[in-house]
Amino acid sequence: MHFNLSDEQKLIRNAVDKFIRNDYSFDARKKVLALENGFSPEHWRQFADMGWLGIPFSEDQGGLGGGVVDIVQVMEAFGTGMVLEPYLSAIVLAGGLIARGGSAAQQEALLPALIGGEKLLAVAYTERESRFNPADVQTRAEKSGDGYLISGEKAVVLGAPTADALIVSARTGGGRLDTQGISLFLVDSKAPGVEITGYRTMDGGCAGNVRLNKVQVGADALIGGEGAGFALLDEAVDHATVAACADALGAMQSAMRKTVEYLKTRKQFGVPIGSFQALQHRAVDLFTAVEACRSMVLMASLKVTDKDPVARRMAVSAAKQFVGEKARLVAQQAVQMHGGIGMTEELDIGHYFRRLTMFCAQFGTTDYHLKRYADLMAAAA
Amino acid sequence: MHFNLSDEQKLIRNAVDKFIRNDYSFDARKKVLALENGFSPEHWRQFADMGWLGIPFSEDQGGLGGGVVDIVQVMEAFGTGMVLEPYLSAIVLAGGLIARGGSAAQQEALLPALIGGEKLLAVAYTERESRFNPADVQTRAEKSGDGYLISGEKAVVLGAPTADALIVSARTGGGRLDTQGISLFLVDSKAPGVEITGYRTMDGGCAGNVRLNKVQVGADALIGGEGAGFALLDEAVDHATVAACADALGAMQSAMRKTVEYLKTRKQFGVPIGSFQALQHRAVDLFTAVEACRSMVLMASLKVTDKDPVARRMAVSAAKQFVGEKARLVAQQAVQMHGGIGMTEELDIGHYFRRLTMFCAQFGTTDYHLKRYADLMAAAA
Amino acid sequence: MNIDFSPEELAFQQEVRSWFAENLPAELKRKTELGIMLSKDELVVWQRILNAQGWLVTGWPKEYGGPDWTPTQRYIFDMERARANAPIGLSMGIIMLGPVLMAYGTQEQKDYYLPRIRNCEDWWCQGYSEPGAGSDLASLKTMAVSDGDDYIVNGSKIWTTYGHWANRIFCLVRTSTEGKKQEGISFLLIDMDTPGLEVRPIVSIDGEHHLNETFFTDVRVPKKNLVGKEGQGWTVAKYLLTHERTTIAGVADSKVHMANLKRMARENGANGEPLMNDPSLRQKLAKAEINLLALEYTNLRTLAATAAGKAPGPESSLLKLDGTAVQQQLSELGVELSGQYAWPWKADDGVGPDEFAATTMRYAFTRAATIYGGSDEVQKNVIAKMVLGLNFK
Amino acid sequence: MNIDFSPEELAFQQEVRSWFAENLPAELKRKTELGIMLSKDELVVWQRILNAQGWLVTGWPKEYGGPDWTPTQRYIFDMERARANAPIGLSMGIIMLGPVLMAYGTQEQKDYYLPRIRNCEDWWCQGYSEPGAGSDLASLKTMAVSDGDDYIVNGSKIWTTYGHWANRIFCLVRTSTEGKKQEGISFLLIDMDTPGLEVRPIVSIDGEHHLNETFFTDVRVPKKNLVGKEGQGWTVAKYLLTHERTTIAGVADSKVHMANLKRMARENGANGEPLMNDPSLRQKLAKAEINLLALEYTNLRTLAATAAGKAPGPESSLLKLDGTAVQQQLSELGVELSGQYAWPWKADDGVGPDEFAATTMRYAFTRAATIYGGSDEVQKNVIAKMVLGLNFK
Repeated sequence: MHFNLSDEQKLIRNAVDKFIRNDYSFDARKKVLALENGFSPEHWRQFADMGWLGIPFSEDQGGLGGGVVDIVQVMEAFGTGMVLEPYLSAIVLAGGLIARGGSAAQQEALLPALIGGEKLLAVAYTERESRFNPADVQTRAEKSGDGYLISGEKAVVLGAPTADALIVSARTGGGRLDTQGISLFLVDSKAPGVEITGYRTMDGGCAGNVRLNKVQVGADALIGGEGAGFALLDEAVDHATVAACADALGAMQSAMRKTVEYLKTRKQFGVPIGSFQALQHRAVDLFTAVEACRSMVLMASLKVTDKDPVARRMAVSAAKQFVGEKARLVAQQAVQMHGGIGMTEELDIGHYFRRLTMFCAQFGTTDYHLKRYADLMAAAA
Repeated sequence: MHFNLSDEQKLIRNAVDKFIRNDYSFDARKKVLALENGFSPEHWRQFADMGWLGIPFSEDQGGLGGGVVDIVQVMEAFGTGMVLEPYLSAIVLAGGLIARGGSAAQQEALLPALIGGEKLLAVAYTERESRFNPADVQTRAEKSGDGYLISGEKAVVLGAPTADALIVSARTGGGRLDTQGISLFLVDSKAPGVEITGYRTMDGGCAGNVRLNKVQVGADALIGGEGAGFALLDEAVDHATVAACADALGAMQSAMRKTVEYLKTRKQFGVPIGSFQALQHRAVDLFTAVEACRSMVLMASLKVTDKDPVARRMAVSAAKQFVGEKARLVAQQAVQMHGGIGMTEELDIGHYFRRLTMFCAQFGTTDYHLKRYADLMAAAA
Repeated sequence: MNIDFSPEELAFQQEVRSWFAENLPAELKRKTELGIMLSKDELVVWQRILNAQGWLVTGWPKEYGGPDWTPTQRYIFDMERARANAPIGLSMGIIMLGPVLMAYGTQEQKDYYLPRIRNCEDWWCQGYSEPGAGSDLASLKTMAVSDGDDYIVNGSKIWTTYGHWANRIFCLVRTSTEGKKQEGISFLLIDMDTPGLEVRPIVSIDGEHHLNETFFTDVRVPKKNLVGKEGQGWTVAKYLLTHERTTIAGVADSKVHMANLKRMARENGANGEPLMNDPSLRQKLAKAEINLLALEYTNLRTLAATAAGKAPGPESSLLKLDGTAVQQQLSELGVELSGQYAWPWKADDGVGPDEFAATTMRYAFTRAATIYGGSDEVQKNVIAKMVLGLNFK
Repeated sequence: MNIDFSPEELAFQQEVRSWFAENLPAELKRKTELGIMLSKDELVVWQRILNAQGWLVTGWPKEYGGPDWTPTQRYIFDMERARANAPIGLSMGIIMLGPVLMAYGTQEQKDYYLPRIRNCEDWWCQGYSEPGAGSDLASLKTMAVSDGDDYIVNGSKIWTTYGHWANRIFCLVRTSTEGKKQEGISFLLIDMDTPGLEVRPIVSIDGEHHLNETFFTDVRVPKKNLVGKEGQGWTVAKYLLTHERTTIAGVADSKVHMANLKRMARENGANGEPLMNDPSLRQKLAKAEINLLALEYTNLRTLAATAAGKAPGPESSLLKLDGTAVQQQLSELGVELSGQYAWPWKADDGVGPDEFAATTMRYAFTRAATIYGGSDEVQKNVIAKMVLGLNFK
């Protein structure tokens, strides 16, 4: 048993840390925020050049052959800098799904461009009233000639406005909540019948609503078997959830450290406010929260690859529940301890607050994952 | 709108406060604790002499004609002294049930002796797996001649060991959880087939398990209509719950005050520990908790007499949920802030802790009442 | 004890309720219900409607144009105002400056300013906080130096709420650096268009422009704009804190917020069922409603004491602590209910259900409730020392 | 990164598991599982069984009769011990005094006392705290005055856990009142049957006798019973605090407690259904299990660092804070699950389901977890100052 990073993992982490330090300061990030969709093509090219876009993909697929631990390193560092570019949605979620479940032809067609930074993907699986349950699918795909006609609406799809193609979940069978009968399709964002309404998200990124009106796709657009998309999708979302937890860990760590620094420098009533015991103890609460989250991200990164889907789901839900709860605590208290200045857009603390608030509602709220864990725990008895 | 006590209410409150001060000091209480069942016949006679046992009963019934507000005053004062005698179970719960639902003959037969302190009653409604739901009744009463034969088991009946007679809930119809088909019977504790196993409770009082083996009662033992006992029982338990909340309020107030005093006198590192801001703020949390509970007891005492059972239940559950949650906080933090000495039987703080812990599981836990309130709230929409 | 309103009070309640039903513009109602920020123009229009009815300056005595209501009537009015989804108004002039002028202002100041506040000719903002001061208000540094009939003011103020809408600002300034720091403070009225006064926006965590920083560079202010005596500013400012505050808990608005959240939970679904059918969500809503009920009764206790003429005690600290806790809990629930619709930021209508559109912004902005107006920490210090006697030197 | 144990470690785990299955007396297992207090005799019998196997003093090096395990082996052993529902032992001699003697004792002290601890001939208790001192340990007042070859000890100690079972006590006493208060403290071994030493019981909040107050009236102690030098007592006592502590979080026992709670929820019903079917109760259990999982991984991180030879950092404060929080959460859940069976106090068997019999006592006693051994408040002070650098003078 050991929890040390390999030399390669350390190299990647150091490189991303350096990027954040040199190219993604709070002021530099403001410029990205001002760009359309909060996306900087230069940064994305840089990520490609550094090989970061290839981390989750095997060397056969043209990637670096990294594992979850490598992705977690990148995401944690991205979290410290609140990176806006869609690494999570395009590389981890969509890319990971293709890497694990795409056909050889699909991988060949998509992955080099993804890894090279030339194309972006997004996964369109949530619907207006599906909340966070990937099995709740009302979008339908009907057989049509050799292929399918897809109709329906997807809501709040992360990274949709910048995606060249979407992975869309649609029913080829089964009832609204059945896990069986869900199929995944690759859909070109510019295909006739696809309409994307984009908007910015509270953390500065982008998302969109996707309307599909009789969108024709070929048989080769099907990812995985017909009606067997749920397992793939569920696994992909679980992997993305772990990555999101790592991102949150980085953001929490930064918010906590900056708050402790502020306590040391800000003076009121003639003394540093960090000399007030009530604030000291609250700072300790944040510190212990961050350390415990580090443990949970470690746990989830080791267990998300478990072959038993129940073990995987429980580990991921445990992590998301726990990190979500602590993220809210850290976000709220970082603002509270900064006082007025923490309430402004001028300081990074408010941005960490929004990043962490967004995280809490990503891939399932804290309560969603508590329920998911509890139900699996009771069934596993 | 005003929340002032009437002159009579003030007189009663002052008298009970005086009794606690003079006759129920912590040392005096220890002597009662050492008595069988934690019951002092002298105290009970004193309560009768002072008229306190007659408060909830109308003047027609031989009582003082007091209302909920009067009972709340007595109970709150009793809570400050952690009175052990079974006022709650015998007078408020059992007596209140007879006063509201007993026939004229039953009232005549029971109330004078109850008010005079010569007889004690208890309500046996909980069963081994009924938890806190008074509708969950498996004890059965079968017609037999003019009367009934009752068989079953009642669990953890408050005040059973000291009761001369029991009010027993039993099914004369309906399924296990039906509110219809529950009847209430008056059963002599010494009747053939009644077996009571008594024990002490964590707050120093007493309770018992009651086994009923073909206990024969006459038709005149039925309280209220056959099969219509639930409404009476539910109302009686709601009234007792409000009284228990008042008791808890008194106990919390005392625990909080004693803790604040301790913070002022106990020195560590050369200063009073009350000069540490973390403890100051926690003391404020206890203070605001007690004030908010005072509001909730006020609210419930005004609404428990609402003719609409839904409004009554919601008010009572809101109060029990809220006061239960704060009682746990105050109990735990009073011990924590006292440190080691708070963990001993020597100091009253540990006894307040147990009183409040007992309260949390009385007439339904905090979670039970949250669920009860939430379900009524959703249905009321 | 008696929780009921008198027949007269019930008739008053009915009158107010009917009036709001007839006079509140639909668009204002919609925006208030959804938690969407109003423009200054919208507020001014609305406040003039209220004023025409004589119901704008509800806390003012009759001689200054107030309706001369009892505390209970004011409470009922506030409940009905919130129940109607009518805006609360951002009335620094009405709530803050008006009572100060009545107590400390010269006759000339009262005659000039009070009607202008009532008629919404003036929009006042407050200049108390400074960048370096925070909760330690008395350490303020903005200087007013005497120069003949004027003061020359230099310094800066922060958190000037809606300062960009205001034409006047009331300020605490330092007129002396001698003695205790509280003693050198004066209360000064300043026109926002005076040369040397500059307002710079501060964008808040909800992405909106509510706040400002206000800079004073050799701003010349006539001495007749002093309220109270020179050096009396701290007393004047503190007067408001001990002033009766039966609405500081925000019960009226929280009750409406709660009702809106329950409606959201009934009218929106997840996985084929109304959100309200989810036991944990239902219990979270129930818990918030129970907390709010406790707050309401604490508020009623304070109101009853005030109506009986008792001097206000530490209740305002307690009501502020518990009241803001409820506001934050409700705003969190709004985000919870919004599900994935919590992500879109200031997105146009139609992205998702309308009632989710502003929940996240409201959540973010409500974090300020425990910071401004005396932070949680300051309130707890006050109660620890003043009420519990945990005061050691 | 690698979470797996090595094949050798797995074999060791299997060996330990089998041994417990074969050697733990059934009655001890039952009582431990139900949380019922054991007698001294029961513990001594059990510790002698462990010692015969060479597994009692697991943290001691080989030369003193320990098994010479790696930190990972000790961790595995502790997990298996708890999993088997074997008592943890109340081993002040084994965990506290043994390591102190090895580091600071004379050869004579080591030769005499260490075997007696191992063989359970001596039962040691600890005399640190005093009535007036509490968390401010260094302000202790019990005096040891030199008198020829002896000290004469006067004073009193409080919270002497199982002092009524002990035949010896190790004490911190004041041998000088000069200089810094830490500098006048010495570490002394005292026989409990020395004339002038008296033990008085303190009954705890759970109604049991675990604790005592110990009084010293002219108690004569030979100077050869001094451990370390005179005035070195504070250093000696602190040595234990920086000593490696991979089990301070109590993960092993909390995991077993958690498993027992889940079994309770499956095997007991309410209103015709298993308790586990209630969504909120199920989610409360889930939340506790998730918190415990976080604690376990923090513990594993510390273990991995210790196994890699890294010096222990602030982890022990963190592990103690989070570990005791989990213990308290679990003990609360025990009460919650017990329903109305939380009321009976020390009632005989058969009042309700056996597994509910001791839940309330356990809850009450577990409140001590955040008080003894450095209270929560002290741990937070330590982390604030030592780790976060919030240290101002």
